Amino acid sequence: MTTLTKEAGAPTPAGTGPLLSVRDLHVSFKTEDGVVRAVDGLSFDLERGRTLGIVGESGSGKSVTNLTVLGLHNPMFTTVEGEILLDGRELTTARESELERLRGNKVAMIFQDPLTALSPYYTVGRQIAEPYMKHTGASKKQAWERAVEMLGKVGIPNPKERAKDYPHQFSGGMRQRAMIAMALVCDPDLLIADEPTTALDVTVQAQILDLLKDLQQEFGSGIIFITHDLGVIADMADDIMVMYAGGAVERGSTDEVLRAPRHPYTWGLLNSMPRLDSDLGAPLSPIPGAPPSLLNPPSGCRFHPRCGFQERVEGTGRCVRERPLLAPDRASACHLTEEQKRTIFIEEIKPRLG
Amino acid sequence: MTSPIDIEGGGTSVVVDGEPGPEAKSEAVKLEGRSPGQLMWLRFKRDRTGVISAYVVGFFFLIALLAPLIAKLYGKNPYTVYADERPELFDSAGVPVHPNGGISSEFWFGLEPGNGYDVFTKLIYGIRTSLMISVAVTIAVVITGILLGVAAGYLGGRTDYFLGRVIDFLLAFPAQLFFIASMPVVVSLFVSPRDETPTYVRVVALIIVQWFLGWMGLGRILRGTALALREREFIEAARVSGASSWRIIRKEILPNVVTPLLVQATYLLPGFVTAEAGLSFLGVGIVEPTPDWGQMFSKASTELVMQNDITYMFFPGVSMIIFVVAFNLLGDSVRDAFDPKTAR
Amino acid sequence: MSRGGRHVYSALSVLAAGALVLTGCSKGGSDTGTNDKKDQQDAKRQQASIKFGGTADSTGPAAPVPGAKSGGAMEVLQRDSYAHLDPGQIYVSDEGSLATLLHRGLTGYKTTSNDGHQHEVVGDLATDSGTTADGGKTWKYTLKDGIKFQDGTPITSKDIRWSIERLFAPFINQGPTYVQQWLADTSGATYRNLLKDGPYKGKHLPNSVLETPDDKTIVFHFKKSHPDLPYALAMAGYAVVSQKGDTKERYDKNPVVTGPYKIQSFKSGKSMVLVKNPNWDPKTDPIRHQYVDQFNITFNQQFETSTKSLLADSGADQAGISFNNQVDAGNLSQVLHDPKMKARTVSGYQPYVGQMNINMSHPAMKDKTVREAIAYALPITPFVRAYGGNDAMEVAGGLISPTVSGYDAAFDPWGKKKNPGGDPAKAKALLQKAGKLNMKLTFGYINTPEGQQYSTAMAAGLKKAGFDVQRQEIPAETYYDQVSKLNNNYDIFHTAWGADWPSASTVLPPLYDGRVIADGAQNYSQVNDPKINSEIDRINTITDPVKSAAEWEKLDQYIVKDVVNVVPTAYYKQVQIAGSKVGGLVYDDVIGGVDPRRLYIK
Amino acid sequence: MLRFLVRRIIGAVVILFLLSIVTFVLFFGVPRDPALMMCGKTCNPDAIANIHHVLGLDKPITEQYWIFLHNLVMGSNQFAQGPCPAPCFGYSYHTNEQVWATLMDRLPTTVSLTLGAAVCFLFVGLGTGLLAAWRRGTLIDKAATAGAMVISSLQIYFLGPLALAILVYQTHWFDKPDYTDFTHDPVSWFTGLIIPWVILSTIFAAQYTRMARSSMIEQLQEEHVRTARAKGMSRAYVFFRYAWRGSLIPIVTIFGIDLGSLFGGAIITEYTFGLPGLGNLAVQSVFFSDLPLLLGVMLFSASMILLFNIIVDAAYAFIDPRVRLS
Repeated sequence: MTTLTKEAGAPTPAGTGPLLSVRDLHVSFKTEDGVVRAVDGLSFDLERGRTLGIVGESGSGKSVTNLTVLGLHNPMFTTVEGEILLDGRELTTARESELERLRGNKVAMIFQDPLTALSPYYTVGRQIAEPYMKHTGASKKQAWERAVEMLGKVGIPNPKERAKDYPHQFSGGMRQRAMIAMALVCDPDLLIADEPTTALDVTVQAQILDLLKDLQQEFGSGIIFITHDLGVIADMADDIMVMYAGGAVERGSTDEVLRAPRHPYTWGLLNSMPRLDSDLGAPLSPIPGAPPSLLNPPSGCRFHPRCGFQERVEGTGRCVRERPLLAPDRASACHLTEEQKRTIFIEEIKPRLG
Repeated sequence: MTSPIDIEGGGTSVVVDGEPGPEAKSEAVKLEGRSPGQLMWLRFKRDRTGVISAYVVGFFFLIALLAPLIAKLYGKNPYTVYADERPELFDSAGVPVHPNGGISSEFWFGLEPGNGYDVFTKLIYGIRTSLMISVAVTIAVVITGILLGVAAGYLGGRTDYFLGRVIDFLLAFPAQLFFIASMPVVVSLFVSPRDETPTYVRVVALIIVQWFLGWMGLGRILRGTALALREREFIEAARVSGASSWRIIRKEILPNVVTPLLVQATYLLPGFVTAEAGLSFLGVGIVEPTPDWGQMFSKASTELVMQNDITYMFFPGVSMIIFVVAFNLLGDSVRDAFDPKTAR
Repeated sequence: MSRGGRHVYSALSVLAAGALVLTGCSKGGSDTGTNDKKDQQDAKRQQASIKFGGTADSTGPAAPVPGAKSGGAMEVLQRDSYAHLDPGQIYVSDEGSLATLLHRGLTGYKTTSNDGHQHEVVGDLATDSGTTADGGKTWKYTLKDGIKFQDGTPITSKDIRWSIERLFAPFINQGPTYVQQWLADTSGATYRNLLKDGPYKGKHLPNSVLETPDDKTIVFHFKKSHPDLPYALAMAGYAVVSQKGDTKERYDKNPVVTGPYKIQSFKSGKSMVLVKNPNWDPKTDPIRHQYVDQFNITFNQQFETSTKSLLADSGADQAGISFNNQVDAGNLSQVLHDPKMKARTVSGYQPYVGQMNINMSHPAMKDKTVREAIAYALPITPFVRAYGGNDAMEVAGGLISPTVSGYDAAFDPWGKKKNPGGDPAKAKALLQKAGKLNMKLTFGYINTPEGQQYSTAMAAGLKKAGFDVQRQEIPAETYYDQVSKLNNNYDIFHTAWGADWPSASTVLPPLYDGRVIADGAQNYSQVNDPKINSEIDRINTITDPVKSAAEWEKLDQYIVKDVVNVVPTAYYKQVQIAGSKVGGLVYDDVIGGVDPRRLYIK
Repeated sequence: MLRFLVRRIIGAVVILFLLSIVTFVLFFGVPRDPALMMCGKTCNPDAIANIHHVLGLDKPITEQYWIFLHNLVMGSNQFAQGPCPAPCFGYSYHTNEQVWATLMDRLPTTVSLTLGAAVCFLFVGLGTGLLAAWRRGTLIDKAATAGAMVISSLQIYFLGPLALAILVYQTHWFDKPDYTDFTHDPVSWFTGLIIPWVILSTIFAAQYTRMARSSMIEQLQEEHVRTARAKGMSRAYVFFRYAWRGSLIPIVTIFGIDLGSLFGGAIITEYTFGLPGLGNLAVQSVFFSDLPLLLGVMLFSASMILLFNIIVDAAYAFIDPRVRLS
């Protein structure tokens, strides 16, 4: 069994490359209705100690990407192509036993709904202690103490007693704290938080986000933060990747993406957000149309059926014919020129945002 | 105070899409522009097992429907006592003397030990009787399930409580024992013991008895569905807009329970077929000479058959296995077509 | 087991068999057509005429069974547990067989041959079979010396009187009622009015009816002549009950016995052990033996099980037997075709005769030509088939069974023995002659699997002859009640009747005497023919049983051939088997099964 | 727990009470008369009236019912056949045996049949179901699924006689099934029941295979199971600790229902094999219009169903900590 030290898990030039590097990832499912291309050519990097926010509608492939990182997809119905490198180690071809050693250890995950994500049949303490025992070889007693310690760390009052409780005896926020304790019990390098606050009410949401930030300070993990809530992402993330229909459409630092978005989809997202200081009468403008079917995705730019800026692109029907590529670093996958993007945002979008 | 968004400042966080859910399971969304019924039909048509099963089941219903015609073409009927018509084919106890149950080019499925009925016509008429009864029970159960289940779920309160207790009570009945105990009673409700019991009386009695203890499962499911629907916004809206309960049930609830109803009915029917056969097997259902699937099993389990030539057994046995398997597969397919998420 | 039905009770046995063992009574067996020889042999078997014995015949001990040895325990495999042990409640065959070992009455049947076919009625507790000076109105019996109950108390005429009087009590409702009715000179159940609560409230029958002048003498006074009393008193139902030991209803489980064996233990539904009764004195008993030390009876042995055990012939089952179980239909042909096994079997007739009644009260049935058409048309094969083929049923000619005194094997007026399938052509011609072609004929049938089977086929046969047959089902357990109602709907319906004693006096008068037509009576065909009535009266006064047997047979032929109110269908047969160490194995025609009294262990 | 039991038992008693009324009414709805069957050869209206009186059938139905209830709770010394301690269902019309004694006499057969078969079908059925779920999508899974589909569609009234015909009548390899008391002769007990066990458990096992498989697969898609995998727990651990625990609820529910109804008398099985258990007793009581016996069997069977309902509900509390008994 591997140890939890970071050095041991990094045979490649350690600490130099990104913690997680995803290259040209394709994930598709076989369903009864046909093949669903859930992720279609996705690439991104995550550095240690940084937080990457992934935004997008349901079905845009955010969660699938991250389940694939952990190898939790069902191998019978799923095809994975491309590279996922964790500390330089290739995960798509890794053996199951190797993945098992990584999961909960180097890579941990926090799920959206802590009520369904925690087993109702076992105590919270046991569920936290389990991965610790497995990955560190600790005794039952040690693992239990560790679980109690972790519960204390995530702010559960009287952790000694509460560890013996079952998840249904916890409140929603406490459950999510327990979930976080479970994820961090082995000091993971990479923490994937899949909409960790969506199921919580707003006050608790803030507490959890604060907790996550504090813990990141303490443990130095890299975090992938998945959400469709732009407010949350602004608070949490260092970088943002916007996903649409299985691919990334815009990438950049949080500041850049939120202040000067360059993709019509991102504009749409921002547009559809209500604001406290806007006029009461001002209507929200949701993105027209519905998310595309990934069984039979639109040709060219996946967003073109819902995009209001197609005709400004040079070359008629280019959006329909040609899929725009996403350049590395700060970039957006759109056929509009950089100049157009900037002017359209400043002249047409920003005023509407107020 | 939450999520201070630095760009615009002071905006509350927003949920981009209404209903968050696991992305992988959203195929339904992708077949946009089609009604649920069309979607179901499309999915069903793609399910080869389901389609084959549907053909097999259809074949059985066709046989049942056309039994008199088939028998006419074949030139025999299930009532001719060949043991007396053609005594040379039988011994004195009524066992066909030729091997394999007397199968020949003349009697395709052989002859029934005992009175020597023609097995082929007896089987197709038997399927006809059994299916007729089971379809009637299913229809009765579905109607009762809708009426009582939806009433309990939608009206709630005292009605719901009362119906719930009734269901509890009926579920505690030893069902089979109740069937055999009540069959003579129900038969006697229709005829005085002095008169002939026409076959249809036994048929009606079988339908009533099975219906009486058959509707609770469906009733519970529909109650659950109606209960859930009652809380939904569009029902709320209809209620606020002053629609009557009856109208809401008819226009809003019923269309929404069609799915579970169809799935359940597909599972119920083969159950009723086997239960009806069980009663006839025990001797309280359909009796000789009326052809019936279960009555054939009863005949097949006599020593006359078991001791001498078991060929006869296989005709009701194998045909029923095929029917039940096909119907169950069909049921699975219908369920999957409606609700592709369910694991199989 | 009793197939068909002697009365309501037997109809139920059939039903019970159907319910308890799926296959218990549902026939089977493929006779291969080589059984004709056996059938002819059986045809020769018949009851020789029975006479009433005097003092010499009635003196014990019984003639020893050739080769018999004493000692050993015999295993008895029975299907049904005994429901009744109180003599007053015993009527059916299972308990009747057992009663031959336990109970004694004033008279009994002595076998005068070693094959079970010849009998005479002798005095059992009494010194002779009874004496009458006035043609059967007054009967006098004298008790033997040295007869005792199992507890050692001597049997006196008071006990006999008690035994008769208690039959009038309401709780006695299963046994025969002949003597009660004769004493009260009435039919039906009104005899109970003679002594409403039996002797239990201190009342007794007047001396003008039943007289016990001293401890040894009993005198029966009847208003009418009843020459059959010696027969009647030989029934287990009239065996003696201890006045001192009478526990009323509870006597049924634990009777005080008088026979060669007493009950050591009885676990109802499980087992019973019979051991020798030391207070039985062989010198007083001309009928019974006491060879076996002990009978171990186990119940719930289905026909298949008992047959299988006895066929296997190993261990304790070598000395195994069943008093009443038959060889099951499934094993029958195998057993009969293997000479080694066949040697261990006995076969014979049950006392029942099946008959198709034609309802004479229906106007349409009053036409004799129509009745003749029915008689010609009716196929017997369906009936034989439904109950297991030629091994289980034999096509009948007359109404008197081969086990009854007076049977005539040659009588076959409708050619059924030759052509059991019926003669639809002849019938159709008759029907045409009567101008009744396609007349409606309502056929009431018993709703058992067998009844459903044979009635369907019989109806098909009758249809061929030009009848428009309407089958009506009748629930099995009320079958006999329904068909014995005067205003029933049925033109034809099948019944079976067994003689209570081997004289046609228990067959023809109850079934065909036109003056006993009543709701619930057994004149099912409701025939009221002056000649039948007068003949019954005439023959009933004949005190010589041999002479009367011949006269009954003549009446039988008149009824079947000339009145045609009934069509005989079949005689019920059975085969029984025992282990290889069982000696004295005899099929007794009167008992209708193995004779338990003669058994010994080789 | 105690309060739960008390409440449930009261509920069960109410249901049994109602059921006894229904049975009573049902019986009097039948146009048959037990007296006709006890009447003997020389039956006539007087004799029938007499039997009615002896059996108490001449009293009004409400009074008869009241007597029945009274005897059930208090026992009775009023019976001609002898004393009848509580729970007294009276004496059978047909056999004159105490009904309760008859039930207890038949019970071992039914219990032997049920328990033996239950052990078989639980192990075989669940084992196959788990294997199929574990190897989901493989040939094993497909074979098990298809096999279970076909076998569970078989009927005992076909499979039973078929087995009898082949194994008993045609080849004589086995004796006809019969019940021997275990304490009397364990070997005969086993050999006499082996065919019914195998046949009954084959059909049930197939149903349990299907149920275990689909229930496991459903559980394996639960989010908390995914969480456990994400924690790095091995597939086997997750399978047997997490998914299995969740699958227990439906399995225990169905198992309880099955046991309850089997203990109340496996009618068709016992009838097919001619086993002298409660199921056959039930058929018998119906055919003989034996009211005391019918009531006895009916209430006994229903009690079994209700008892196992309570046991199942209590079992939920042990399986699922969320369930609180109150």
